[in-house]
Amino acid sequence: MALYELLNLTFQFLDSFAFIVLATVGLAIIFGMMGIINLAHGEFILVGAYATTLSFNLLGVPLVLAMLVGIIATTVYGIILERLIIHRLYGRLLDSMVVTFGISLVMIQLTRIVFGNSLDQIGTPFGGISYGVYSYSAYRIMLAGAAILTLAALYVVFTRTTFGIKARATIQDEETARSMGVDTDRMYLSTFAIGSALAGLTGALYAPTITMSPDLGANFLVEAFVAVVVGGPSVLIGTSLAGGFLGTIDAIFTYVGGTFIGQVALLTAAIFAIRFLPDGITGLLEDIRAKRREAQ
Amino acid sequence: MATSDPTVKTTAAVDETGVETDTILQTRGLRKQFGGLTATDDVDFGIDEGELRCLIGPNGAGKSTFLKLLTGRLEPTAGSIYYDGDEIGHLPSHERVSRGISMKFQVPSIYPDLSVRENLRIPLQRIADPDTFEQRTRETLERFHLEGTADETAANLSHGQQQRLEIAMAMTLEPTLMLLDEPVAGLSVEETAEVADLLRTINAEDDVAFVVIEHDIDFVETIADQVTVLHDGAIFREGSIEDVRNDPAVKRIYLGEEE
Amino acid sequence: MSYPSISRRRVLAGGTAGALAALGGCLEEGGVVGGGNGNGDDGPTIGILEDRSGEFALNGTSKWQSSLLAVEEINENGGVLGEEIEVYDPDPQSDNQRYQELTREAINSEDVDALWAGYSSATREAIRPIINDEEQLYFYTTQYEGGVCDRTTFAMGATARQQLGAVIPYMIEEYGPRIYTIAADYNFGQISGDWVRILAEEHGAEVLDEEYIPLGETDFGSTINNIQGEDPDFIASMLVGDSHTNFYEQRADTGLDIPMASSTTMAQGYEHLRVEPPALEDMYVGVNYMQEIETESSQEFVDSFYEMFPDADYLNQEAQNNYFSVHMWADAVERAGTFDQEEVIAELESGIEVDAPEGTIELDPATHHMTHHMRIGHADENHEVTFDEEQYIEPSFLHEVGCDLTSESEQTQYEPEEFYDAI
Amino acid sequence: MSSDSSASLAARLRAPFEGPNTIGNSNGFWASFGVAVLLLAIYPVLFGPYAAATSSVFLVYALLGVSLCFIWGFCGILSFGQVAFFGVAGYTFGIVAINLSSYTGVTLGIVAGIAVATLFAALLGYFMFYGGVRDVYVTIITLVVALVLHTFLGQTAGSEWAVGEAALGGFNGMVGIPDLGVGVGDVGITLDGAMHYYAALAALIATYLGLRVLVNSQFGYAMVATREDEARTEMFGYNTTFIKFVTFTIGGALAGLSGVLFVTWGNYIDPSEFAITAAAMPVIWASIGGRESIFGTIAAAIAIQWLELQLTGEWALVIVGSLLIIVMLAIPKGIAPGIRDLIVALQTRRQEPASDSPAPTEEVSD
Amino acid sequence: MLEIESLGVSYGKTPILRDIDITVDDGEIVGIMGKNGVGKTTLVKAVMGLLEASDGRIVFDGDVVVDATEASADDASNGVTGHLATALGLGSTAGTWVSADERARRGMGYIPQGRDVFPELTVRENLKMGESINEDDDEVRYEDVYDYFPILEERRSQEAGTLSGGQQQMLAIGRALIGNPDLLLLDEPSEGVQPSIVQDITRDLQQVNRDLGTTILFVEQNLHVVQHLAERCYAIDKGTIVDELGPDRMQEREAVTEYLAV
Repeated sequence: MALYELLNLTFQFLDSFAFIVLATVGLAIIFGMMGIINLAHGEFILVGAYATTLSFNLLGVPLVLAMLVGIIATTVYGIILERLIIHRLYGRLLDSMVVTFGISLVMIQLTRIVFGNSLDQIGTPFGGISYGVYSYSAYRIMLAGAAILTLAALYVVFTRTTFGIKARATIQDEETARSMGVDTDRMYLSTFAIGSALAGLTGALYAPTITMSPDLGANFLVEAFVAVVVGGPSVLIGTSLAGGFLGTIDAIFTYVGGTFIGQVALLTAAIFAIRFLPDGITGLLEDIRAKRREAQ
Repeated sequence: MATSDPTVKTTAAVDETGVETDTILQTRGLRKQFGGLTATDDVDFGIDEGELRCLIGPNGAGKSTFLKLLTGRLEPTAGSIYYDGDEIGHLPSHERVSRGISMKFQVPSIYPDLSVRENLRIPLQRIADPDTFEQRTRETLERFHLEGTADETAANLSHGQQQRLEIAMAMTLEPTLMLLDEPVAGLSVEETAEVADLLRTINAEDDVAFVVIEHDIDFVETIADQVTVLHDGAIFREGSIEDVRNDPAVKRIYLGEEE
Repeated sequence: MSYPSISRRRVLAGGTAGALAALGGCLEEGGVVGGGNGNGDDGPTIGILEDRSGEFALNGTSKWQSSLLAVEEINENGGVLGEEIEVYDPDPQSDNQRYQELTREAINSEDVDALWAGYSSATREAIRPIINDEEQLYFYTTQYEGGVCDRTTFAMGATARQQLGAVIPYMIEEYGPRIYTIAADYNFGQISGDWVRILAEEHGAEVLDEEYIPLGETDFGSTINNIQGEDPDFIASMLVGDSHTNFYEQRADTGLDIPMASSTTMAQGYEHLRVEPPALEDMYVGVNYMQEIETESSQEFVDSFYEMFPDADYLNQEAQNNYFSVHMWADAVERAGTFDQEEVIAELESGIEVDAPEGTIELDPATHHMTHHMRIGHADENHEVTFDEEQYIEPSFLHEVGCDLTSESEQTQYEPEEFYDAI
Repeated sequence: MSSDSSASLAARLRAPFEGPNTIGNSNGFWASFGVAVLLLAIYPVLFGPYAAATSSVFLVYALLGVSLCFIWGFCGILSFGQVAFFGVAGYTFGIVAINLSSYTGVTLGIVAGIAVATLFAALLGYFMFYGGVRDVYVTIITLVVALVLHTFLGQTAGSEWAVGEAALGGFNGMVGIPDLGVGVGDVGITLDGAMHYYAALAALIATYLGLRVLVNSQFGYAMVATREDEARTEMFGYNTTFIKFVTFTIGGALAGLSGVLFVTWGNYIDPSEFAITAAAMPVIWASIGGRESIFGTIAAAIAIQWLELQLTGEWALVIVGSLLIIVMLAIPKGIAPGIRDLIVALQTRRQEPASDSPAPTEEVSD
Repeated sequence: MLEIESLGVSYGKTPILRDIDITVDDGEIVGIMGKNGVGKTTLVKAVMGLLEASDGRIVFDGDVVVDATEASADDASNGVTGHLATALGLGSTAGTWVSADERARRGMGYIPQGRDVFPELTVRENLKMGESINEDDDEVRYEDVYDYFPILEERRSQEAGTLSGGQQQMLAIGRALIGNPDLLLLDEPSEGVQPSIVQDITRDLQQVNRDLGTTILFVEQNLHVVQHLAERCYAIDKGTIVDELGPDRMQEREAVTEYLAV
C-alpha cells in the first residue's frame, strides 16, 4: 500500500512538473530572451488548443497531425502579431504588459464570437495505468516526458546551433550583432516565433485533457508567471528547476492537504522564493558554482 | 599597526585604536571576492584630511571594486574601513554620504531627464533651507561655470558641462572626502584642464580630501602629489608621481614603453 | 443585516448642516436633466442581465435567449396590458462589479418593472443589497443551494434540497450507501455537501469523505487517487464551471467507473454533448428540466427556441426557468392590472400557477420558490440521456425554517447547518 | 485690490501644488481643473441622485488608479497588486462595521480598513524593499500576493470563516456591508446615494491636491530622484529603500481608502477584486492616462470605466482591448503627457512663426 | 574601397555630421581623429549602417550602400501626424539604404567602442558569431585568430564577460577578422585599455593589414594609436572634416595634438 501511495505521489509530481514546465517555457523564452511580458500567453496556448481540437473534429485528421496543425497555427499567429504589434514593444517591458493584456481581452472575446462558448472536446488517448486500487492517466504522465524532451531540444537549439548563438547574441547586444551580419529583426521574429510555437505545443498537448472554452488560457497563466520568476534569468535551466521545485511543492501539499492547500502552498513558495532569491534559482545556482570554484 | 606591504609608507602617527590620527580614511585588510575572483586583496589604504590622492592601475586591477567598497555599493568579504575614527564598512551607502563621503561616478550620472535646477535641488534640499535654494543654486552654477543652464534638461548639456554638474552636485553636500571615478574620461584638452583646475581649487579652498581614479597619467601629474598603484587587487606601489612614473615595474605592468 | 439605526431612505440623521439638508432634499427629487424616478409614459421594460461573455457565458447565453423568446411571444400576443414589453439587456460579462453598476442602471435609469439577473450565487449576492435596498422585483432563475428568503426576490430554480433530494435517495437504493462527495469549494458546493450528508443520514447511508475543490482547478489526479482509495458505491459530484469539467474526462481516462450523482452537470453546461463519451457514463443528475425531456410542452418549447436561435448551443435548465418566469410575471401583471411592483408581488403571492415546459408548476407564496417536477437524468456510455423517475417536490426547507414572506417581510439566507444535526 | 496682488495671491496659493514634478501648472490648467471639479460637483444636480449613485464608483476607481499612479509614476514602483490593499481594506471595513452595527462601527470601520491596508502595504513593502527585490520582480510579487488573496478568500465559504457576525463568504463574497457613515453611537450621518458620490469626490479631490503638494515637496523630489536613478540618489545620502517603502505604504493607504469607499458603494465585496483582470485595471488606467500625471490617471479611470459600461454588446471587450493596444502604441507615455507635449510643441511653433509647415493631416491614413 | 560623399547625419533635428568627404583606398590604413563628442562614433556607425544618414552617399567596394542625397531630413519626423506616423512605425526611408547586416555580409567588419563582446557567450561562440557572416570562406579560421591571440584559445570556453579589457578587445578584433572582412572599421580601439595593451593591439592591427591586405578605417583620440597605426589621417571637429594629414604631417606631434585631447 505504501508503495502505491508513493506511486500516487510520484505521478502527481510528474503531472505538476509537466504542467508547470509546459505552461512556462514559451513565456520564459519570450520574457527571458526578449524582455516582453506576454500577458496573452494563455491565449497563445488557446490558439494551439483550438487549432488542434478543430482540425481533429472538423477535418478528422489523426491526433498527432492535429497537434502539428495546432503548433503551426500558433507559430503563424505569433509571427503575424510580432510584425503587427510586438516588435514595437522591445525595450518597453511594462508597456508590453499592458498591450498584451489588451491582446488577451480581444483574443478571448473574438474566440467567443467566432467559435461560441465551447468546442467539443477530444478524448484523452492511452487510458490509465493501474496499480493496486489506483490508476493514473497515462497521457498525463507521458506529458512529463514531453516536457523534458522540449527542454532538451531547446537547450540544443540555443547552445549548439548557429541560430541559437545568433539569437542569444542579438538579445545581448543588438547593434553589434547587426554589424556581424545578423538580420536582427529576423532574429527577434524567430525567437518570438519559437516562443509562440512552444505555447502552441502546450495548447496542442493539453487539448485532449482540458475543456475547450475561450478562457482556458487563464488556467496556465498564473503557474507560468510564477515559474518564470522563480526560475530566474537563465531561461532553460530556470524553467526546468522551477518546474521541479514548484512541482514538488504542489504535489506534496496537494497530497497532504488537498488541492486548495496545494495551490496556496505553490503561490506562497513563489513569494518566498522571489524574496530570498531575487535572481531566481539560477541566480542561486551561479552563487553556488562560484563558491565551489572558490573552494577549489 | 604595521602594514603587511613594506612599500606602503605610513607617515602619520598612530593612535591607540590603530588608526592614524590625521587620517580621514583608512582601510584595514580590505578584501572582496567574487566567487573565485579576488578583486581586492587585503588592501591597507589611508588618506589624510585634505589630501588629493590618485589611484591608478591597469584594467582589472580592482580600482572600481575598491571604490565601490568605500561607497558601500559592495559589501567587503573581509576587512574594515575606518572613516573619521568610526568603522563604516558595513553601513549602507546613504549613511556614509551623510557622514561626509561624496562620490562621482565614471559615466556622468546626473538625472538626464530633470533640469539642471532640479538636479541641484536633490542634494541641496538635504542640507539647506528651502528659502535659500534659489540663491545657492545660482552660486553653485557660477562656481562651476554653468551659468544660464538652470532650466536646461541635463541631458542637453555638453559632456564637460555634465561632468561639472555632477561634481557640483557632489560638492553641494559639503563633503570632507570625495571619491571620483575617472573624472576626465572623454573630455577635451580644455575641459580636462578646467576640471583639473576645479579640483585643485576645491581641494585648497574647501579642504576636501580626494581619491581620484584616473587613466590619464598626464592629468594625474597635474593634480596629484601622491599616487597609489593598484595591481591584481593589491597595492603595488605608493609614492610621488615621479617615483611611480619612473618605476620600471610600474612601467612594465601598466604604463608601457614611452615613445 | 443592515443595522436599524440608519435608515437607507433617510439621507440625514442626527444634527447636520442645513445646506446639506437642502442639497439632500433637492437630490431626493431627482436631477434637473434626466434620470427621473417617475414611471413616465415609457412602455413596460424588463431587465435581462445575463452573461454572454466571460466565465459564465456558457450558461448565461441561453438564459438571455430564452428570455427574449418569452418576450417576443408575449409581444406577438398583444403585449401585457396592451403594451409591448421592452427589454434592457446589456451584457454583464460575468463581472460582479459590472452587475452592480448595471443593476443600479436598470433600476434607476431604465426603471425596469422586473429584473432577471445573474447565473452564479456570487452574482446574486453582489446585487442583492441593491435589490433589497431598492425593493426591486427580481427573479433569480439558477438552480442553487437554496435558502434565500427576500421580500422582492423570487427564486425560480430548483434548490439543492429539491435536486439532491431526488437523486441521492435513488442512488442509495440503486448502488449502495457509501458516498464520496466532491464539490466546488464555495458556498454552493459546501451547502450542497451538507445536503448530501443530511440526505444520507435520512436514508441510512454514509458519506465516506468530502473533498472541496477550488474553482478553476483543472488537475484531478490526486482527487481520483483519493476516491480510488475509499472505493465508494457512488460519487456525489457538485463540481462547477469549465475547469471542473476536466474531472469527468480524467475520470474516464484513468478508468474510474464508479457511478456519479450530481445536481450540477448536463442540465446547465451540457457536458454530455461537449465532452467525448464515455466520460459521463453513469452520471445521474437531479433536474427540473433538460431539453431532452420528451413531453409535448417541452418539445414545443425546444422547437420555438431553436427556430428563433438556430445557432444556439444548448437550451439549459436555467433558460427554461427564465422562459416560464417571464411568462409568469406577464400573467401576474395582467391579473393585477398594473405594472406596480408591489401589486404584482401581491398577485404572485396569491399562489400563481404556470404551464412551464417542464409541466405545470406552482409558486409557493410563503417562500417565493417554485414546486418543481424533478427528474433523474441518466447518461449512458454514449451520453444518451434518459429519465428514470419523476417526482413533484416542494421547496420544503424554507417552510421548515419558517420563512413566510406573506406574513413577514424579511431579507435572509438560511443555511441547513443551522437546522440539522447531521452536520 | 489690484489685479496684480490678486494674481500674486493666486500664485502663492498655488505654489505648494506646483512644480516640475506635476503636469499642469498653468492658469489654463487650473481653470480647466476648476471646471472639471465644478462639473463633477453639479453632476448629481443635473442628472439626479441615482445617476450620481451609479457614477460614484467611477470616482472610487479613479482613487484606486491614483494610488498606483503615485507609486509608479513618481517613484518607479509598478505594483500589480494595488487591488490587494483595496480588497483587504474592503473586507476589514465589512468585518468591523457588520460587527459593530452603529455609527461608531462604521466610523471605526473606515479607520480600521485604511489602517489594515496601510499596515499590510508596509509589511509587504518592508519584506520586498529591504529584501532587495526590485523592478519587474516587485510587480510580479505584488501580483502573486493579490492572487494568493484571491485563492484564499475564494474558499472561505464555510461558517468557520466568519469573524463575529461577518462571514467572509468565500467566492460568494461578503454581504450586508453597511453604508458609509460618520458618527458616534446612534448619532451621525449616513453617506449613501448621492452623498456617497460627494464623499468619494471629496476624497478624490483632497487626495489629488494632497499628492500634488507631496510630489512637489522635498520628499517628492527624493521620490523622483529614486525613480530616475536609485544608485545615484543613494549617493546623495538618501535612503532610497526607505523612500520606496514609505511611498509604497502611502500607495497602499490610498488603495485602502478607495477600497472602503468601494464596499460602501455596493455594500458587497468578493474575491474577484483580487483576480488578475481586476488587478490589471489600475495599471491600465495609469498607462492610458499617463503614469506621471495624476490628473490623467483620474480622467482615464473615469473614462475607461464609463466607456465599458456604455458598451453593452458582444464586441465591448474587443473594443476596449483594441483601444488599449492602440493608445499604448501611439502614445507610449499616456494621454496626459502626450497632450502636454502637444501643447508645448504648439506653443513652440507659435513662437517660431518661421517654421510654419502646416501639419499634414492625411498622412496617418496609410 | 570606400568613398564617402558629403555625408550628413542628424539625431532628430540636431545635425551631428555635415559634409563629410572621405576616401579610403584598397589596403590602406586611414585614421580619423578628433576629440570626444565631435561625431567620431556617429561617423563609424553611419558607415556601418547602424545609423541612418540624412544626406550624402556612401559607396563601398563599387556599390552604393547609402544614397540619401534626395531624401529630405524632415519629411516624416515633422508635425503631429508625423509624430504619430513615426510612433506607428509608418515612417518611410527614401533613397538607397543597405542595412548593417547586409553591409557586414558584403565585407565590412566592425569593432565597436568599449569592446562590445557578447558577455554571456563564450569566447568560441563570440568567434562563431563572426564566422557566420562568411561561412563558405575559410581563409581565416579559428586557428589563425588563435595564432594572433593565443590567449583566446586558452580561454575559448570561458564566457567573454569574464575576460579582461585587453582580452576583450582582442576578442572583438578576432571576431571581426574571422569573417574575413575587406574593410575593418574600428571605434576607438584604445578606449579603456591600458597603455601597454594598446601598443600590442596597434602592432597586431598592422600585422593584419600586412598579412591579409585588410583595409582599415578607425577613429581614435589616442595619440599613440593615431601616430603609429594610420598611414593617412583625417581630423574631425564639430561634425565636419577640418583637415587631412598626409604621412609627413602625421609625424609632427603638434600637427596631430592640435586635434586631440592629449
